[in-house]
Amino acid sequence: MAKKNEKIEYVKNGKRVDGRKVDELRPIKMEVGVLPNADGSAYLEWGQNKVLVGVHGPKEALPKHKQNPYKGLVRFVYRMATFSVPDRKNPRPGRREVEISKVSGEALEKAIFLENFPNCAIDVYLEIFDSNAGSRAAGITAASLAIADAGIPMKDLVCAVGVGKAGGEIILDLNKTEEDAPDAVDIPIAIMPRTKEITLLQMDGLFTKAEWKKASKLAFEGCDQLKKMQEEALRKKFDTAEKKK
Amino acid sequence: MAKKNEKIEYVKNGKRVDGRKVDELRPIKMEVGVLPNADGSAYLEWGQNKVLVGVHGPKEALPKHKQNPYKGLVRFVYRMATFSVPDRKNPRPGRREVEISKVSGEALEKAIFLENFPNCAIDVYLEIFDSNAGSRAAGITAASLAIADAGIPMKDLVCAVGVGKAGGEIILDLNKTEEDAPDAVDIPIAIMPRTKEITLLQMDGLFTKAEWKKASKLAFEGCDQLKKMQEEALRKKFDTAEKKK
Amino acid sequence: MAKKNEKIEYVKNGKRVDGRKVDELRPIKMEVGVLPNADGSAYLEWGQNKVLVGVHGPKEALPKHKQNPYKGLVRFVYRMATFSVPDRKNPRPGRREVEISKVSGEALEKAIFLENFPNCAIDVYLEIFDSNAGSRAAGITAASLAIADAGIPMKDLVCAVGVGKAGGEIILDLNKTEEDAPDAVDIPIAIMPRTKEITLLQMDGLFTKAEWKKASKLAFEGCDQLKKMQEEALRKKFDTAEKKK
Amino acid sequence: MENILWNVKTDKVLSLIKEGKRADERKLDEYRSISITKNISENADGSAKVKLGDTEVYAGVKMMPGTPYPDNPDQGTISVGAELMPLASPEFEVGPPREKAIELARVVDRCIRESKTVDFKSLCVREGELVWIVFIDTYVSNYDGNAFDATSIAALAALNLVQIPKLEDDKIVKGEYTGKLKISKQPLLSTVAKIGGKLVSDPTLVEEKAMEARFSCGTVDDTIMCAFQKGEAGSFTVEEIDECIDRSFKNSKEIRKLV
Amino acid sequence: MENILWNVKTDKVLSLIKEGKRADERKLDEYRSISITKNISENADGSAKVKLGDTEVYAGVKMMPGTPYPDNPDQGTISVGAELMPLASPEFEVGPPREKAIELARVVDRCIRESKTVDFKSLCVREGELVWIVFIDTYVSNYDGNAFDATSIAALAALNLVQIPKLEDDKIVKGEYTGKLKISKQPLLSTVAKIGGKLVSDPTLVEEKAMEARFSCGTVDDTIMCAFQKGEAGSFTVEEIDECIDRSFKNSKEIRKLV
Amino acid sequence: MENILWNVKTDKVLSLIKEGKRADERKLDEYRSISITKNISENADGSAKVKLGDTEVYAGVKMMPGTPYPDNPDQGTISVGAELMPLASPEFEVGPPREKAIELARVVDRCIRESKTVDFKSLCVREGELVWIVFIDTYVSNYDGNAFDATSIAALAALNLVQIPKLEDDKIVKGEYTGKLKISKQPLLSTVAKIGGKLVSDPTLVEEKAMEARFSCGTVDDTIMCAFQKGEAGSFTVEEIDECIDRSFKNSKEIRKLV
Repeated sequence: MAKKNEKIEYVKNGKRVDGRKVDELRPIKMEVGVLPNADGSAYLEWGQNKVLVGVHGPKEALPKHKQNPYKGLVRFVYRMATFSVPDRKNPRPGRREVEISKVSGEALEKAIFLENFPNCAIDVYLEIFDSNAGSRAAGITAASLAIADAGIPMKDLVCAVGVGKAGGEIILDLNKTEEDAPDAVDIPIAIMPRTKEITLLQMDGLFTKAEWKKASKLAFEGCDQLKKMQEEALRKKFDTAEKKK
Repeated sequence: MAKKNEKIEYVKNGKRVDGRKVDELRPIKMEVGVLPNADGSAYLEWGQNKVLVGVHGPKEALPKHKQNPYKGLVRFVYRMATFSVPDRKNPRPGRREVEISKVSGEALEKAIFLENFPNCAIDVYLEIFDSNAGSRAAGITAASLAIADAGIPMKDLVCAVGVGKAGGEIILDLNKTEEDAPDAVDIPIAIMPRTKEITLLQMDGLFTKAEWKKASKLAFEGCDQLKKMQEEALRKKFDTAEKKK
Repeated sequence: MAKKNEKIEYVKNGKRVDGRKVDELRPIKMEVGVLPNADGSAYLEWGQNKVLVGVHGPKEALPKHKQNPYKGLVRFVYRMATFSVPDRKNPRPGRREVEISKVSGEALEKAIFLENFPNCAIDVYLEIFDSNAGSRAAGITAASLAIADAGIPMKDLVCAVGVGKAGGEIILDLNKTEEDAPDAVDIPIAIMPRTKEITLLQMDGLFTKAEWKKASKLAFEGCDQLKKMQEEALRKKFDTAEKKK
Repeated sequence: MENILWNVKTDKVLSLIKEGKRADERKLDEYRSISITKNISENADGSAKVKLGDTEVYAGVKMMPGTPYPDNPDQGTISVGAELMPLASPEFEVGPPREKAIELARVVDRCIRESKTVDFKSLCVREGELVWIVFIDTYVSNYDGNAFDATSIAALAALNLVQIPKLEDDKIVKGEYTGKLKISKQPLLSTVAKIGGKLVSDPTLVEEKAMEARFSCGTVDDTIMCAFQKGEAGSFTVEEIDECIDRSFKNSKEIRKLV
Repeated sequence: MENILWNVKTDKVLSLIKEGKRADERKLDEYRSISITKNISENADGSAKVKLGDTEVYAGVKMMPGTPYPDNPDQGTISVGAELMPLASPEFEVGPPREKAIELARVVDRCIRESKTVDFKSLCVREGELVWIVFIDTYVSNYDGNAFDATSIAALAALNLVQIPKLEDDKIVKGEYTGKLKISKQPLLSTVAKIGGKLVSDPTLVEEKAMEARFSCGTVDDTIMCAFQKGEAGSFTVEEIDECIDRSFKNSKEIRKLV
Repeated sequence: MENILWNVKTDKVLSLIKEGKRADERKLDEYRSISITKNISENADGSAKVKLGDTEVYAGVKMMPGTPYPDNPDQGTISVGAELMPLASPEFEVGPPREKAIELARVVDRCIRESKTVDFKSLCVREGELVWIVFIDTYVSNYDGNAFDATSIAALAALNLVQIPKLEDDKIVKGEYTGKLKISKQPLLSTVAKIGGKLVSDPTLVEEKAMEARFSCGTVDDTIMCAFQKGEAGSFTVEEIDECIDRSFKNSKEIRKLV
């Protein structure tokens, strides 16, 4: 962790603290269909972040009084393993996990043909086993894959990424050192790339509108890259499945 | 707060520490119909105490196995805001709040024609935003108003007041300084004034029967005053409603 | 409590620290039918351990989705009173109590004709009021009596005892001093004596297979003694009931 | 479910009480027999079991060192817990204490606390740093009415037996004691149920099912009261309360001889 | 249960909004009237009640001494709580805060925290040992939509009134204060609902029932933003977000005059 | 719901096992293949993922400074947690650990603790003041039976990799370590299911659905046992237990080579 009073140059000769360009994502690895007992699943490594997602459903939503007769529910559970953070996390879910679960589920709803599944629930369970800034974006990106893997009809994949500021520079996909900058701004954003719709948007820090304009452009570009990786991961699973036949 | 070892004269020349007479209530302000979304509501200031009450119902009692086929239920929730007391209160309800909720609900039941509402519940929610001795009496007095405001048929209003002892004197409506007297006795009491029935009675402290005789007389007199104020508050709301027509 | 570094001879001239022989049980007192409101009950003193058990049922298992249409459920609740241990126990049940409840219930199931009670539950509630090693064995032994007292048909009584090692010696029914030996091994075991079936078996400590052979033999002998006491206690209750007629 | 059976039973109770009679032939102001078993747990610092008719309560006390409240740096305190065990009645559930058990614990706590029978200053070990907390935990193991009085008797009986543990380096030395805890008064609750308009002392479970209201009065001795608690949906007149108070003095005087 | 009634109401809202109109005759970017009552609790160190149309929020602040986080030994902190009171709507339940209330509290917390309006270093009493924790607790007592803005206004109004309690031996001296807490900026949330494809500021309850998505933007002043929060299942285009941001600057500028 | 499907499957398992066969063609005393992935989390002080057939468990260890128990002022301790993730099976629920997960955690804890593979005295930093607590947390991410063995293997594999964090002023210096935690023994659980009267090692989920009883034996090496746990409603004869013990020694010997 960067000492907050230390003077760091967050971009020097076009390179960031970890050698990336301002619009460059950390290394990402995606794998689909990793959990035999889930209807759909994905494992994603994004820099140091490691995310496992499983999807159960669509299935009847219980208890009954929570059912919606017009469309299915997305119930998203985001959790962090005790050992996934620098200090041991309390095993009980905290308020941060509750909020992230809520907005992450909302970020996925629009991409799913929920009207096909009245009275049903789609349960998305996500566990972070290692983290270093950007775990909610990694989670949404992985969850979108797992939902597709479950064969649930979708209008588009959902891609999510962090964008923001460190040392006065607008950069894509902040890592922990950058998030700890004295002037850091962190903006997790989820996008349906085909229609360019934003389904998650949060912000921490002090930011001007001009900076936002620059940052949002970076975010859309990053999500285009992510979508290609997602498609590649789904294709790979499909090819493997074909070969097994 | 009075230091417990300090020698205080709790009644001097017929005047108490805050200038009141022994049988005098603190200044009280009552307002009815303050919450648009509740079926009935009241806001009450009693000395420094500030109480907001809302009533929902009568409505079907759920879960079903809690229903009583012969009469309605009163479900009373007494809560204190974190900032309503000298030290910050834990936001989670404590055992004191649970007990007060129970006895306050019981104090109101007899005044309501509950037999008119089989299988139903009347939910009374009360929040104390500021306090200084006597919040449960203030709460019951306000709740009775809110129930009347909800148009629920009642045999009588319920009035509640604290009565007790400080510095050897039997006094009406103790404030915090008096409650902190070394020999303090605090007796919250709720009364249906028309029939002179006691529906709540608790006591803390050391007291003789002779003292109780004197105290109970003060309490009945205090409740007669309260009833007049309650009726005035209800009339005011009715008048205002009439004028709007 | 024995200091762990102190050199204790756990068996000296054939006698243990409390004067017992290696295969001798502590003094045991059993009484059946002690709780008027329970369908069956028992009170048991075993050395310093004091156990009260009550049984309710068989009755319809609720909530309904927990019902098994083929056989009844045993729901076992093991709890320790706050004052039953050297340090005050937190009134909330801990993980130890949850585990003991689970395995104790499982230890009793095979002895009961549960197939006679589809969709039903047999609730066993047990409270330890005083303890000194061996409370779960005492509890299972007492619970078996209470179930018999409730008139629930059983294939056999269940007897349970602790067996293990202290100071290198294989001994029956360890007390607290023995359980605190540096090399202590504690093996709670439950047996259906007629068919010699083991229905509970746990172990803490370092043990060889040869030692287990010796220990299991001791356990079976101990359970034979326990069964006689259980039968005696049931007979006594039956005789008393007869006399009252 | 069992409503019909209870209705038959409570109808019977009501018709008897209207004639001034009770199912168990007691007078309206009469208590059931009381038996007290002392020292029911060696791990407790004081303990007792009380039977009031078929109502049975176990009580145990543990003294634990703790830090004082900032407001009262020279005082220890007491804490009363009450559990209505699922054992005691098919109506009680497993789980965290419900409002009934919380009310029971708090009323018994107030009766002991306000009587000042335990001198909180005597519980101070080192001002501002270390005081004794006297945990009094009670368990209703068979419920046949009047848990208030039975629990109050059990708590007091256990308290009367408390030995103060020895401290070394501010930690308890297991099994060693420095003397008895001083209990200067004998506060007890005494409860009256109002049934069919009559006042009935020490109600049984079926009487409680028939009662409109309940009033408990704690007394310290023959003249001083230390607690009131009215419960349930019914009401009392002030004359009825006065009668309840008189009975409490009378009945607790008798019970005090047994504790 | 009430679905049919709500459907009728939301259909009405939708058809009005398609014509650029609202049931209460406001313009799409217009706020309801706001009234602020200051000092609603003497026990609080600062407090206020805010009415935004029929949405009502009580807020109170308590400053409490505590130990700093090891990472920031020279800094105090703030904590924001939010409760959707059962009073406020028949749809809210008694019990621990659900995800709606948790989201509300956390977004209001971020808006204040990230604005740096409270200098956490100024909350340090003794580095590594004692700092102030500023507890801002809010209660929605009547819910007619847009709890985010109403709660943010109430929290800021209460914060602006906070007096710092006097400390003696690291304990608070009740009723004595050493001065006002310095609040250097006036951060406020401003929320837009997307309804039938249109952007609608300060939505009422029935408008929220009809909305697809919600976006709140926190602003510190006329040029700096300090928080975003998008909610609900719908989406926004980047152009819509830009429009929401512009409205937030404009609307919060007006509200800032009242706080 | 799925009962009928399970009944068909377990009937099949039972009829196969009566002939000494298994659905996956294993022998009755044979394990599924095991694969171990080390260091699956950089934030953990040691971590591993284990696959036992299709049963998958993540384990991570965090060492945290804490205060010792008064009884053992010169000893640290371990703590084992286990979570049956909702991911792992549609039958597992979100929420606090149920009795199944608690039993799993406690048995794995006892197997490690009683083996004395971690010397608790070596975890002491300053007697009576500061010791290490070794938190071993495990997550079952896909459940196809025999969580006991898979979790025990994962916990041990993670423990074998633990680096001791550097302390400065009694606080952890992030990312710096002073050496490896000494693990002197390799305790492992080995589980046998009794199905149709036969003993079946390393049961799959469908075999567990058909089993009457389960017995797990922890072994430290080729001659010493450190834990027993019998589970489920069925019973074992003492001869069957002896056979289970023999198998545990044999099977754990093989697994020990992989960890």
